[in-house]
Amino acid sequence: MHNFEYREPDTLEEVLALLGELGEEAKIVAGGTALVIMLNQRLLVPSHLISLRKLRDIDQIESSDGTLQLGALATLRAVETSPLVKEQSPVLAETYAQVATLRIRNMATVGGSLAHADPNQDPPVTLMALDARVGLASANGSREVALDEFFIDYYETVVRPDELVTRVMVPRAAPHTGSAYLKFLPRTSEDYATVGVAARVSLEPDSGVCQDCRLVLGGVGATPLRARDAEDLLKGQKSTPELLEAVAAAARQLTDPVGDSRGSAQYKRAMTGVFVGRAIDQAWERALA
Amino acid sequence: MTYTVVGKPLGQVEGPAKVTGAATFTADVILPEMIWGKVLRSPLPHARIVSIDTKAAEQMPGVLAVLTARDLPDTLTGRVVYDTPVLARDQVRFIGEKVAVVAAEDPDVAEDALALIEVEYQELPAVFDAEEAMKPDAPLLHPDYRSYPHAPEKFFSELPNVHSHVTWQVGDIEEGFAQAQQVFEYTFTTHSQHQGFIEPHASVVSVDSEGRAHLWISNKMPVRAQKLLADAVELPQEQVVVHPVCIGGDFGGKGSLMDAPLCYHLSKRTGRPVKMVMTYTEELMAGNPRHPATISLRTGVTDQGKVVAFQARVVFDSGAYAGFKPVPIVNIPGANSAAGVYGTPHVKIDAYSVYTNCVPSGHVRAPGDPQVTFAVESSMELIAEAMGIDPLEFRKRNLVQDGDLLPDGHRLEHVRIRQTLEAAIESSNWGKPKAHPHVGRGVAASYRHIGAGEANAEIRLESDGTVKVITPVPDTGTGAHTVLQQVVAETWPLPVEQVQVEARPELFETDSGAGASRVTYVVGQLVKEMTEELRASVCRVAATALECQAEEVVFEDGHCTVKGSSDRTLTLAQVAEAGSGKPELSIRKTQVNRDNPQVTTFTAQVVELEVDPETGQIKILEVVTSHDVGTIINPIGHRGQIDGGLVQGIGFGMIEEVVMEEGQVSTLHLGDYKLPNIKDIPPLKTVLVQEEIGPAPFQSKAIGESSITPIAAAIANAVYDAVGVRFYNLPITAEKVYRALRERDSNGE
Amino acid sequence: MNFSQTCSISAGRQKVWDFLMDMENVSQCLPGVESMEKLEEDLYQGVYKIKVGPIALKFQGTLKFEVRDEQQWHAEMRAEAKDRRLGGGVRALLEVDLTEQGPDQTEMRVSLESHVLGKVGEFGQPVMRKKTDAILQEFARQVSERLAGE
Amino acid sequence: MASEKTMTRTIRLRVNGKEHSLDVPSRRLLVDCLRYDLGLTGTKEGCSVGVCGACTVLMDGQPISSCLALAVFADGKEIVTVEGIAREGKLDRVQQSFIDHGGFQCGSCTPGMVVTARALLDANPNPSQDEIKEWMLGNLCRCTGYYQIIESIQGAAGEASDA
Repeated sequence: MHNFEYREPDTLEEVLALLGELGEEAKIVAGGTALVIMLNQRLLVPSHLISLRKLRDIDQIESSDGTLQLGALATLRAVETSPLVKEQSPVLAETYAQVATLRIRNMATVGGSLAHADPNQDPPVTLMALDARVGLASANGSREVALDEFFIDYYETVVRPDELVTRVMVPRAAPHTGSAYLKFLPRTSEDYATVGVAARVSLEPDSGVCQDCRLVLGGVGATPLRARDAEDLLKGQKSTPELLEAVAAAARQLTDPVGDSRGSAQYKRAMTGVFVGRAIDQAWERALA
Repeated sequence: MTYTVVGKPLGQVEGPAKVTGAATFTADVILPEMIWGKVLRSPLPHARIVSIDTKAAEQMPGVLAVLTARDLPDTLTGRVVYDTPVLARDQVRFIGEKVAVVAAEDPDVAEDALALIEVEYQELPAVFDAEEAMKPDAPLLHPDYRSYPHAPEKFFSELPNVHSHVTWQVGDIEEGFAQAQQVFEYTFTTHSQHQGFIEPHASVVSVDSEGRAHLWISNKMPVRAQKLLADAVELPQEQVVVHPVCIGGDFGGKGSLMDAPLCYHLSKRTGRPVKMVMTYTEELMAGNPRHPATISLRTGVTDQGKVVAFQARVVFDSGAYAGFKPVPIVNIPGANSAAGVYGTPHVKIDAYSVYTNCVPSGHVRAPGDPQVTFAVESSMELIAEAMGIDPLEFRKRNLVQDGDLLPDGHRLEHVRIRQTLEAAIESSNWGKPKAHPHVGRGVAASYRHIGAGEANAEIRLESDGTVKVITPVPDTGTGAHTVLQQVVAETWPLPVEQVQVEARPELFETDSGAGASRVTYVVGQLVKEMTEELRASVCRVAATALECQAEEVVFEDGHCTVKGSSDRTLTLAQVAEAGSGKPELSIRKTQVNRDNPQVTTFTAQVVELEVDPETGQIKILEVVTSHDVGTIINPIGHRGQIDGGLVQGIGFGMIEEVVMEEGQVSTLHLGDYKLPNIKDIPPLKTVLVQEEIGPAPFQSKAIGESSITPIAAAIANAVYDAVGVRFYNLPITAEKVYRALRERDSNGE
Repeated sequence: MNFSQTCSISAGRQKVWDFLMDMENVSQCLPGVESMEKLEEDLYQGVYKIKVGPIALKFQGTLKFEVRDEQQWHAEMRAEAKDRRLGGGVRALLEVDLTEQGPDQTEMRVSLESHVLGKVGEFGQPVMRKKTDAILQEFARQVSERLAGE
Repeated sequence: MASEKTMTRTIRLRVNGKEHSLDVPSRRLLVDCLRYDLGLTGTKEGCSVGVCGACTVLMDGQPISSCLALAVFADGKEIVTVEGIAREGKLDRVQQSFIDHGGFQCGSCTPGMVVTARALLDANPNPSQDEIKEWMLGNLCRCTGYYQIIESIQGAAGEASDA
């Protein structure tokens, strides 16, 4: 690892002031699971690390007016095991539980995993399907960004160098809504997803048709991909094998995967279709329950 | 036979140290004033080194030495053939080859300095495929290989880049094919697998004021390492002192010097002890993974379904150097089991080991066996199907029998393949209805020799009355020391606690170390004989003290007593005192077993699995592993070898691959090179077909390199049974199954 | 890693050729070129920046015209550069072939063989591949836009 | 890139119940701090990327990868390493069970296994086989094939830590 200066401010204000001062020369570190590897591999050589580890009160998991609020410093494990999350959004707890291993989930944080913007991660896919929003703060104020406008490219987000992710807000789902996240692991049971698919389906109780839906694809593009065309095909419809085939085809169309040791680009594209169908089926079933 | 200590599930003698963190592995060795070495590796697969500028690195604060080949003696090293430079001299031959080394106070500083070394390369044409490398116009990696020390002249070849061509034969292959009515030809390929030990290679060297090199090294053959280091750095062998350490997993891969010569040169230069620990990335780009192989089979069969001729051409990708191969043929001995568990009268096997600009390959548990077994056990099914014979029946018609000659020259005794195979079938769901469509079952079988080699030991009665066995064989995790403890305790008999085993490689001058499924056999047998000898000496000393005949002395609860008079008794500590100074109470011996015993071991496995036809994903529902075993000395250790080898074999068959593209490894950490984890293991039934026949002590046999071998073939055969697609290469990944299914569907309809 | 892009440009072959033979134009069309200066005939030195998420690479090195074969409408450029901060490097060969499709229409095929060395080459291969492909695409787009616009 | 001086910080931490205050370079990994600054070499480094689990330690009671943590992260924290599992020379039930059931061979994954298994049994004294697998998922072992590790943990289940 190269040499850097480690700063560990006690308050959010100090963090933001430092960020404003150091800008791109500094990297923020929270859990460190992704950053420390890149430092160790010498892929990153920042002059400063600004640690969030002494900050208090931004690791809370709360609910207000039906909106789930995940503090940026909440660990993935805290979300996975939170009774509140399990009650309000079981799919979110299920998704966080599928990330890497217990050790990583004990270290990695909600905010860090979004800011890192690795397109192969699990939580952003589900969060996007749940219409999550991200709270950002800088010395000059704060703002909110919808998660489906948050990611720009591989490992790139709209977060400015002087900004910090402070929280994630997940609205309560409408009644008669079911959600699912499926992670395809063809190699070993602990890996990045070859494909991850999150589906959220809201049904009209009387007709049983899909009133609203979200379909988000992970690991098959530069960012998690929201498959809007596929969603449109599903809206107002009942689930049939033919429809699901068309939805899967629309989703496949959107993908632009990178081939790697988890599968070639063609395979990832093909598997997107398979898991879109399976995720919708599961979400649909849950919506009926 | 009934035994009191043999057969007991004793925990490893190293257990308390290992579960508390007290056990010392090489990387745990911390010496006063110790510094760290880090290497700069070649980014190119084949190039001439034009210049190396180390000035800036040398001037960096905290840097104590920077060395290139120009600073070292012009030596080559290797486990048998010396073909590998300590640092690349003039030329690099693979991506990851060591070019320069830095020593610094701190490993981070050493890494900082590496970035300041400027190397100018001139690229040379490279070859990345063994078959291509054998063609007439291929670039030559080692034009001078015939002059390398210990290059086996007998196996030289005229083919480009082939450094060893070995032929094994039984009968007359032409005659065999003349007898055959049908001839079948198939080609299979297998890939590179890393040993996957959790401890990466580490070395520590401290050169003392008398110029002696003290060596700590993750090497399972420490006495050999002493000789190799001495040669590599041009020291007399007795100037190298190897200190014992625990080895954090071997699986065949830890027999080389790795960074030890560099530690020596840095230590000599700086006057400080030097430690080098490879990162796992270095392991994956420059370790010594399993040889990729291309296996072409030609099988002659009579109309009655009898295999009469079997010819195999096996091409191993040796990578850029052959120095990781530990056998005198400098080839992969497992190739001689390419004819499988069949008693084919006419066999010819040609194995070529070929230089390429890839990562140098080395030995991995049962070297060569999983590769050729995948080929032969797939081909048996293909042939059976083509001839309309049930594959199991076809196998049974051709099984090897007592008195058959193996290609390696062994005439077999006590062959129990039939029982082993039948036990596997009977314990599985073979022939029963299947729970789901796309469920398949596959079987495969293999054999493994019990290894030969040289054993050394010292055994003595200590003053506290314990019997101590001193061995040069280190603990690599297999429980060898526990087995030796049990052998001594049983032979004597003594309570196990009264027997201690200690690894002291520095006390011996030669030894084969651990490996090749040899330790229980060659070391166990020697220690058993020495135990009897020491016991006789103890009896004589005790008899004098007890005033009786030596024959009258008996051992009970660790005491020696005059037979029939329980009041006339001595503790062993008292005997030791009485015999103090007597040379016969400390025995030291060497024994060489040149040949593998005629008795071998057989394995048969049945895999039941389910394929998801939409994704190609394979889920193993059950594995039955059946083993031909003798007396089991330690059931915990014995089972551990079966379980661990099996999961490693599943990794080889469907999960693991060191992926290389033009010599560049892309699976460079354990997040990309995946090892099977605790959730990936299948339900397992182990069947032991036991008979007290074996060459090792108490009629025991080897087990360490058995279960890894047939599993990949059994998986391939089960996938075929499940979905009807046949695989000619490994690993069988979900994606390959998916593609094969799509291809079949698009061709078929 | 090998890449190729083919595009159709609304300009005559000679015009496209002349445009591409001017390194000034090439460097303007290649996203990431920060500076480019001529050292001698057909030899340039420059700085090239590329960002893969948080990893910012700054390559310094040379670009050399190795082949200008106007008869075959074929050119080759070789780039060799290093990143000093991360201790990595890149070696690349860019080939351009032009085919006449009409008096004012030319097909341009660019192919790139590149080797990313060092840490980024080791750990970032899949994403680097994607990035390089995007750069080549952008290069082809820029060339055809600039020429069509004239 | 290579700065002239290494930046250091003073950290205070409790390791296996003992207070330490030490100056560490800001780039020092926790695994190296434990092994080389404090001499606790029981914790092993395997993969260096948080995958293999050999470097597992407990930070405030939770298993973490000490190869992914900077030493400065441990400031003010309570760390337990494998050396802190046995108490007063007496092996913990988990440790004894790993010996009795063959839960290790070479021993290089064992420190991480023991620490992780101890944390499991503290959180869930009677885990099911699936719960064991889920919890231990991130600890790789190449020797045993895991079957005897599962049995070792089952063998130690049922009671709280002896300590």
